[in-house]
Amino acid sequence: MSNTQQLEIFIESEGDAKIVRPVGDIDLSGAPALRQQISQAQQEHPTRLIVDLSGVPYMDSSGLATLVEAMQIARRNDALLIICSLQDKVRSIFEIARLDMVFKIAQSREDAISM
Amino acid sequence: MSNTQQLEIFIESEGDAKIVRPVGDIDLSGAPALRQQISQAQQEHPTRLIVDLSGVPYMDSSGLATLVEAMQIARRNDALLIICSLQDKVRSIFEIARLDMVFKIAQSREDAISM
Amino acid sequence: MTAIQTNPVVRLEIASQPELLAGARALIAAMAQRCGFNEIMCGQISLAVDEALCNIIKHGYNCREDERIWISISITETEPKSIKIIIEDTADQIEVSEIRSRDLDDVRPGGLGVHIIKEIMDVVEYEHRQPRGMRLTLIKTNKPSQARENKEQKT
Amino acid sequence: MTAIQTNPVVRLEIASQPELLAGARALIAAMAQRCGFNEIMCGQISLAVDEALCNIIKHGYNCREDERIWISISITETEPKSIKIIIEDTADQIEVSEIRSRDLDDVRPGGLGVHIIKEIMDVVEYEHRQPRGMRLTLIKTNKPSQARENKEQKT
Ligand SMILES: Nc1ncnc2c1ncn2[C@@H]1O[C@H](COP(=O)(O)OP(=O)(O)O)[C@@H](O)[C@H]1O
Ligand SMILES: Nc1ncnc2c1ncn2[C@@H]1O[C@H](COP(=O)(O)OP(=O)(O)O)[C@@H](O)[C@H]1O
Repeated sequence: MSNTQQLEIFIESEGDAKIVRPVGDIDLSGAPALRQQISQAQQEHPTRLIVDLSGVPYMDSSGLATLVEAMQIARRNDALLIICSLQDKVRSIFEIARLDMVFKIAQSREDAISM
Repeated sequence: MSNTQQLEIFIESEGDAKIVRPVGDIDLSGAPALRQQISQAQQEHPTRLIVDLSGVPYMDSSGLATLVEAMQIARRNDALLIICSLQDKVRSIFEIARLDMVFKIAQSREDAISM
Repeated sequence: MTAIQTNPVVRLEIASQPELLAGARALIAAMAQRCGFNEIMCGQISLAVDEALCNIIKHGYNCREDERIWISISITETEPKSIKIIIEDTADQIEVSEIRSRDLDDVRPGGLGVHIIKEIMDVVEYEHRQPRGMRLTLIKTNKPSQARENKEQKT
Repeated sequence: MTAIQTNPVVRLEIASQPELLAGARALIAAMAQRCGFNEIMCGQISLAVDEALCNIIKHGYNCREDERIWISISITETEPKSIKIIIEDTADQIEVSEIRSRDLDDVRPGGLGVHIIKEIMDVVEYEHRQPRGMRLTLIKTNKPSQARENKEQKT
């Protein structure tokens, strides 16, 4: 009937990259948890922060705002923020918001790590 | 967001078996179309009628009623009615309605053909 | 009657059209998920509501498509979480005792909806509304540990 | 104002809680599907509604969770099919001209919702309700052949 999911957020490490992997819809109710997890990952000053969206079937502008904020913090920290593995529906909202050219977006997590 | 589907029904043949393959939700709005397609397939008096539910994520008692009626007609015609490839959610409603023992149910379409 | 005192957080009004069942199911499944039910249970709860709506359309409104049905949904804030769904119509009032499925062994098309609703939900209460129509209250509590027990008691 | 005369077939009332957005989206997507939109478009139409609801919760109700929002949905019976969604609240009335997104080139968190709504829907009309609150009318027509053209005109 519905494949909406309650949001879960996983934090993983690979080499010197920290990976934040949310699973579920990112909307106004889920964005604060994502913001908090990304901010926590950033406090460890990784040189590379990857947000893996493979498990995100839906995102609204609350999610986009969270990612824009994370990118600005990463820039101030001289860190690299890469978003990877967007599902088609989520890619289309990045395009509508004209953010597909603003973020570094990788096809896969492997690409994001070697980018 | 939602994987509800508008119902489509395909009629296929394999040897002397006729296969009715609905794709989408079978509820009060979709059941009449399924009933009509099954009844049409039965008018050709196949010895074996297979209803392939692999593409059906949801069925309510309107769908069950349609299948029970089809089974009764098949019996009168000395034909075999086999239901195959149930998704877990649909299997659970056959169980709730205690129809899992009433219908001939095959795991796969291959099994239904050789049964 | 019920222990749940929460105000309904969601109210849905639909025309009595079979084409609208899919929308009602999608809403119910998403609300059940908010209540922590797993995917199979969310599907079953929306099946129970679908069956109740089908019965109102078929028996209450004799398939007239310009009537209305109201569904209100509330979720308890405390654990174990429950979902309460109240379904109301303005159809002719019938004796509550007449609302029952056929004997399951007497296999024939139809006559399964009320059985399915009762198998799935913990509370299933039909009553007359004032001034007219029927009201059905459905409650399901998300108690993973007791789920099995309840089922065994019932069958 | 609009060519669509159909009575709303579905009315939804929700409390102003972010947790209820998922339910509203599921309902809208299922209704858009009834209108023949493909999966991507159904997702986008429910995104547009989600953005409008977020704005009411954030700006209209300042994140108070005990307020109400009403959504009514109608679908035309004739081809090309359209879905019309009216969203109403009882928040303070603001000048319609103040409802606009930031300049897209000035990248910063937020300020994208209204832009997203306007990109997705064909008609986006804000107005004051009587006696209070705002009303937003959203319409999307399912014209596969013209979809591309519309988009090009707009951008
Ligand atoms: N909402 C309702 N209004 C009037 N009668 C109802 C309603 N729901 C159920 N009933 C009665 O209960 C009977 C059993 O319903 P059900 O188990 O769903 O099977 P079916 O709808 O296939 O007959 C119906 O035949 C009908 O007489
Ligand atoms: N429903 C509403 N009620 C009041 N103000 C609104 C509403 N919707 C939008 N606005 C105004 O329009 C502005 C732009 O909204 P939007 O593009 O969604 O970005 P954001 O919500 O991130 O600020 C908001 O900042 C607000 O001032």
